[in-house]
Amino acid sequence: MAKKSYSFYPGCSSQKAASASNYLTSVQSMCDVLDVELNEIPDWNCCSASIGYAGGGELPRLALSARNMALSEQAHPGQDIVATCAACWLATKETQERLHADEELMKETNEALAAAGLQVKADQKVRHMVEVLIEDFGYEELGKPVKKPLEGIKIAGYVGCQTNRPFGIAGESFENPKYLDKLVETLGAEPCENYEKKVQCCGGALAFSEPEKSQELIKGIIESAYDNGAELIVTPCPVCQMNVEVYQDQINAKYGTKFKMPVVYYSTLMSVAYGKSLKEAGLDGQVIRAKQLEEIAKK
Amino acid sequence: MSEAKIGAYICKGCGLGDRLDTSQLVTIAEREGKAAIAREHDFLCSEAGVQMIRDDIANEGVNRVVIAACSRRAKTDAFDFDGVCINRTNLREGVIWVRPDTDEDRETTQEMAADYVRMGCAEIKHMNPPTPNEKTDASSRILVVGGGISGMTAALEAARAGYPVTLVEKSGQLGGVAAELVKRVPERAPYADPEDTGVAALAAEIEANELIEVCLNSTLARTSGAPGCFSADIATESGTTRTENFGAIIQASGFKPYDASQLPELGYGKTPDVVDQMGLEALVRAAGDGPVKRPSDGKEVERVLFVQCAGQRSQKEGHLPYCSGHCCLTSIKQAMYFKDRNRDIDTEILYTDLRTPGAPGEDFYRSGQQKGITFVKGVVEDVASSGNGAKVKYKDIILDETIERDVDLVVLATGMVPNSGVDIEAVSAPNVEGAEDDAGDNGGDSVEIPVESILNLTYRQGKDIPQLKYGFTDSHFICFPYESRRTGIYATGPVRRPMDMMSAIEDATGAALKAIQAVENAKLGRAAHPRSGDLSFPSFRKEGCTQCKRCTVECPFGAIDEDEQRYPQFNESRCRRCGTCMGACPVRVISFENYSVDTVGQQIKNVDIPDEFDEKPRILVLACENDAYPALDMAAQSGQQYSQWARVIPVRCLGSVNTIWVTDALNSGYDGVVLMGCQKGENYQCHFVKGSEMAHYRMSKIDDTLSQLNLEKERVATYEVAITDIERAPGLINEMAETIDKIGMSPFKF
Amino acid sequence: MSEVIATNQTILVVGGGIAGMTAALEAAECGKQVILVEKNPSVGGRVGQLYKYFPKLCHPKCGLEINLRRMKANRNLRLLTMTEVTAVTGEAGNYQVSLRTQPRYVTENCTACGECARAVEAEFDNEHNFGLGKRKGAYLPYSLAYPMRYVLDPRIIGTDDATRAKEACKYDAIDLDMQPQETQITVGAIIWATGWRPYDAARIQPYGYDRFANVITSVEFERMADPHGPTGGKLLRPSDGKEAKNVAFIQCAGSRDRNHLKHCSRICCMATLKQTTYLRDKYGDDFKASVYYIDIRAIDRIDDFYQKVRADENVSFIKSKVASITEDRETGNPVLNGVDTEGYHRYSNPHDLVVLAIGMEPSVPAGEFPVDVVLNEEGFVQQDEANGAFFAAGCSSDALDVNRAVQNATASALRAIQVVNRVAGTEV
Amino acid sequence: MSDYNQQMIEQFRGNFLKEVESNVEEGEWVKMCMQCGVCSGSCPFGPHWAHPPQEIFMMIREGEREQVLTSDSMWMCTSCYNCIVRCPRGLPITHIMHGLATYAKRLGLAPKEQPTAKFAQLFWDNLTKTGRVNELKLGLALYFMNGFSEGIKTSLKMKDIGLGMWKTKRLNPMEMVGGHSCKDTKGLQAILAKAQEIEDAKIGRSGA
Repeated sequence: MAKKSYSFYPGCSSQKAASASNYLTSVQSMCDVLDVELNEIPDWNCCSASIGYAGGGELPRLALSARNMALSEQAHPGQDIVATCAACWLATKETQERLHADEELMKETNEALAAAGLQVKADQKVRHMVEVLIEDFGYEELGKPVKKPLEGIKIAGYVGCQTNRPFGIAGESFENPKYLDKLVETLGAEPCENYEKKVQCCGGALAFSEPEKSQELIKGIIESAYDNGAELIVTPCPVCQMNVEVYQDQINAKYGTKFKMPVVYYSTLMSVAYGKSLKEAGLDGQVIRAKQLEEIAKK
Repeated sequence: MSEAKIGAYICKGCGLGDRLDTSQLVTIAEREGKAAIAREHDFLCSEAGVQMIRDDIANEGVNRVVIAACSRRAKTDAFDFDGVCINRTNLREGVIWVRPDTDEDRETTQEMAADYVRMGCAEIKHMNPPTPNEKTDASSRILVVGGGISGMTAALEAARAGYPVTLVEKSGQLGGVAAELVKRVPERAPYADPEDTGVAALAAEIEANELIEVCLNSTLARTSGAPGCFSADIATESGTTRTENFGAIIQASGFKPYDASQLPELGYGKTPDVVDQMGLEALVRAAGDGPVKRPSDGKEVERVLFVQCAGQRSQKEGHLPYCSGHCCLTSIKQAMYFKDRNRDIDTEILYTDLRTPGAPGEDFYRSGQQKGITFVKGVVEDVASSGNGAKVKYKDIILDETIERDVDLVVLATGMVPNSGVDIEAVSAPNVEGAEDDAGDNGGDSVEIPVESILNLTYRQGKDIPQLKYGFTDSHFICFPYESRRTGIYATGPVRRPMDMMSAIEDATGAALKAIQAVENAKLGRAAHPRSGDLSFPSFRKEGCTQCKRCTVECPFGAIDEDEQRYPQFNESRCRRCGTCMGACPVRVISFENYSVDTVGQQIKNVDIPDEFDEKPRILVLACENDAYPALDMAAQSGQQYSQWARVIPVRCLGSVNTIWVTDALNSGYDGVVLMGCQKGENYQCHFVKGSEMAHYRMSKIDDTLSQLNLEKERVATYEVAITDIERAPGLINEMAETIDKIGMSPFKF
Repeated sequence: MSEVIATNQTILVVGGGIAGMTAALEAAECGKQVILVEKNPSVGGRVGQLYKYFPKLCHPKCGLEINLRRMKANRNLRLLTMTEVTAVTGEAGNYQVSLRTQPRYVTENCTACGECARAVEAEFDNEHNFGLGKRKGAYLPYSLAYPMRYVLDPRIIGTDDATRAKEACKYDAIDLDMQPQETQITVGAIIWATGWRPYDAARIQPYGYDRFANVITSVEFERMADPHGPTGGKLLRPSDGKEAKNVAFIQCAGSRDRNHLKHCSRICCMATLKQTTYLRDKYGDDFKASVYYIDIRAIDRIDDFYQKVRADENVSFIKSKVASITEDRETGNPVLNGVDTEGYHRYSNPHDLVVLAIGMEPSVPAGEFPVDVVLNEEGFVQQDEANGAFFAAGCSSDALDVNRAVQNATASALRAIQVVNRVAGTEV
Repeated sequence: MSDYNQQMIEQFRGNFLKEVESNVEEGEWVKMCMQCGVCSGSCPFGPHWAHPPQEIFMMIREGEREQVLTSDSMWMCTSCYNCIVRCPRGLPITHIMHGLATYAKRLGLAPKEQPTAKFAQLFWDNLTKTGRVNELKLGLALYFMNGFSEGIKTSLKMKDIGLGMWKTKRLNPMEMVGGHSCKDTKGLQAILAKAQEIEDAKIGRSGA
């Protein structure tokens, strides 16, 4: 297969030594194998996620994503913009949609961008890495490079919110998307098909400001994973990964549960299955270590 | 009619040959049934079998055909011969399919079949092929009463099909209520904005159509006759009257807006700034293209509140118990009058259930929201004059709060009251028509009904069309919505049921078709629904008649009048051929060529009644051919069984059952009689509306006869049976068999 | 199939449901020549699948029987079953129509004795019961099927079952070599009465019709209530056959929703009210019905039926579009989650069974018409000059209840008659 | 700020619906709600909403300005988009909630001490400073947002997490000094300033 090139928007959490740096590591390893070239958008900025709203109003928020698109258009014309973070993807795609739906808004946005000598057409396709994998490769292709099938591991596919709604992955339903399960199968592991909480919200950004309320949700997400016999949770979203992984001790303390459920990225699974090392797969980034995967990676 | 020559044909197909001794049946047909020709055939409905019968008709002069095979409901296309009487003796669904195929049952099964062959031959002996009484001189002109949207549409649509029309309108102009509207709810996609009412265009088209004659300021002083030959006196205000003949009548007398002054609790009358929907139309018309002014002081309206279901959907005294269907859409339209003038005018619609059905309705609702109309689920608690418009207090059901609003104008969405003339059954309910009373209790009388007649029919049973409920002239309103109880007279528009303009236009177009159909039927002497195409009609022997008038009272369709000597006068094209008159007649002088006291009576007589000690009872089952008989058929199809003692005779309607059949049966040794008719009463399913009810009434009186014969009254049972009673119907027969087991055989066996 | 005689004074009616039958009969009883084509083996359409009608709670088969009798008696009316319209050309007063008739494999010889069905082994989902329960590969579609003739399922052709059926038939009524037939006819006007189909419930994802056994549709519930339906009239929940006594009805399932059908399907509210009476009939006082609704649309005179049901204290009404359904793994009970908007109350209510009052969509989707017609956004046929002598009847024109469908069909019959009368130059 | 509030009250003469339509992100959608309540039932934080979305829409129509804008309900939105995908009328409910929250904050009516409101502001300030979010600073700022002693408690409570993150190189103390940033922060800030200016002008907040 020929090399595929994309205009890449890593997002804040993927930066070095940030909460999802291990995500980026595993994505890069995965992309090496799949011969995907990720061209980082030069000088990209934060998308303001879905929490910046109360600080910046509507237009400033849109302007942030617009700037990223503008830079991408300059640097990587004709390439699709690919984000690995759900929030980044959503914010950018939403901005694109709004700008095209509303000429006025497009005008005002460009007026704002002009302040830094930029202008935006917002005509590059904005995609999530998962879309790229499913649409540009497909499960069969993704299965080919598997060197170490993840045999015997039962994995709950936790899709979460923003990779799923409002856009989601083409052909998948909002209530019961199946692509993570299919991916897990492709890699030789066993999916938990009846995992009820696969699209349950984890509290998102409110995990910071409303920890109790959010952790109540997170508890449900992990509990149901255990109920379905899962040994691992896999997710496509850095916010989900962080929220579901790092608060388990606090939840155990509060609810007397004994959670110790590793939460990894699809890219981690793939890197391991593709025979990458523990480090390359970002497994060293697990706060709760994914022992089975480490075993396989070490083999 | 030439000498009757019976051909009896016994089929051996579908297992009949294996289960029955068909050669014995042939003999019975010949010896007892007096069949000139009797043949058996392996496969009677096959080309060959049918050809055999055709040949006998052509070459042997057979004119009475007994087909002893499957049910009359099967193979109708095969057994379809012209100019002869046909009897379908039901040996398959009626005998072998309802009896077990065992040796001990063989004998009784054969007896069953034998009896049915006897019955078939007996019936056909007394049948004559009906001779169509064609009215070549029948009038094709259609009389439309009422010049509103419904009436105008009906007139125009009938004319477009080539039929001449006379349109009689009470007022001085066409258009009715619609003419008072500024605009109408949209009829065409995208259903976003009010549309022109189209009244002017419609009126112009009517003026221009040379097939349509319009009589304004006119009413019907007198209407007599029957489909094809109605005669109406059209009286003008100026006092002149002229008489004209019509083939059919369409009553489009419309509705009156409910009298809002009965709603003081909603502020009507307290301040002129509370109006009903028609009141608002007037205000908006007065405003022209300018701003709408409030009545009290002419101030421009800036805040208007619409109250849905005003005096509707309520059991309160004087309120309408029903929903008028159009009001939600109308209020949205009226709110748009304001929004389209000035988006800043506050328009609020207070509703409990917003009813905007279908694609047009929901699109229009969305368009209303789009234009900024506010919708609130709420109920008015109080409306008072504030000296500056009206102060409305209402409960917001969503927020569960009471809210006060000062508005310039309150519009009450009041309902429609049908303009259906005299409620003839309320005026003079024949003692037999018990069911109508409950209809009354269900709000029939809570609706004020205008006393002046619309049609002024000279019918024995009254001046106007019978009503169903709340004053609406509806009838079999689900399957056969146009079938009024006055043949050739069709009600359409809001007089039939509450409806908006869009349905009224559909409804009127359909009514025009029915009128045209009535004309065509009359020309050929054909019955209308449900016995469409039936050419038989009742006649009576004047000599025997005692002028008891039961037939004229009981005919569900008011088909029978009285002549000057008080004898019944049958109006053939009004008749639906149900035979209720025949059932009513105590002296049995009424009959049809192919359905009479004899055709059934002789079947009853010709059943073989074994004597008491044979322990072989006989049960006569008189089953309505519309529901009960098909139910028994389908029971057979689905493998149900019933007593070998039963002998089932289909009747046109239980109303046609003459008590003589029951008493004769009991006298001649039958052990039990079961009558099966359709549901009666308010939700009647009887296709002749009152037939089943009449029968039940008559049978309630049979006990005296039984005690005279000193027989147990359990020997006669009358039931309402639905077509779906596939287990129940056979069950009822078996119950009778058990009853007879208990109380013993009839003593009347000879 | 014998040659069909039709002229430009003939009226073609497409669809043998209540609307098509009515249009065909009313026209034929006016003396017009009518051809009625139905794609299924028998006429009756959706009403043939209903247990009772609202608000009279009478039986659709009752009216159907009368219409069948009218049909049998009328020689102006020619019925072609298993037939579809493949193409239409020409204009008002002169249409050329191509028909395709699928093989029934059973001839007029059939006496409906049922021997073939007894002989055949293969079973298939019973479409008359919306797939609840099975039927044989040789079958009579339903008790009132007309023509009263059996059908061979094409899937058994070429199998031993087919030969078994043929051998079982004493009347040589089975012809395994039947082929599809193409017929060309000329007609003056076309009445389009192709009706509606239930919206695909699986697409309403939050309700998990595809995931939870005890979430069914209103049309399925209707079949269950029918004594001659798949459960013999018992209201049993699919997961475990337990009697469903605590039943939730969800209104606007697919209707009034831009994610599904934009329009209001009109009948669903009344259908649900009717179906609550089934529960009372079956269980007396020992049942609970909960109706989750946005607006109850019991339109016009029949609103009194709503008032009657509302007065039943075993039936409760919750103004709420249910947000989601989850399943209680232990009991298999569907749990409805949402908010009662009247005063804001949250609920998570378990029920034995959930009935989705499923919306109606036109059977023939836009783009699949054999000729250009003006449709509205929702895909219903508009009454429009541009349609020439192509008239919609019944639910191809809008979401209608039976009496409105009949009313509309009768009107369409007249519109068609106007055209053929013009053609004939009839002067009365 | 509050004179801005006064100004708006006068401008819209108590017609809150109209105010929302012109001043709140996607506010023109509010009138399209048909009160089915599917949004309220779909929200993961549902039980924590004093007034769920559909009720807020009704309150707006009834002109309950004060109750709506001072409510902390909108601040419960986790941006999960459940309501949006289920709304039968296609209302962008998530954005309307964000819009209402933002608007309330600008009017100075948002509840004081609303944690999400504060966090959102911190997040914004944090990202606009350098163009990228600095999680550590953000985190600490968050913990200390309710005053020093509170902050110590929270940080202690959170320290294990911090530790875990640091061990796994997903958090770097060095971030306190320098850390990630866009190069062209000037340009970015200019863009944001301009955007803010345009928006303020639109919703009558010029100079505010």
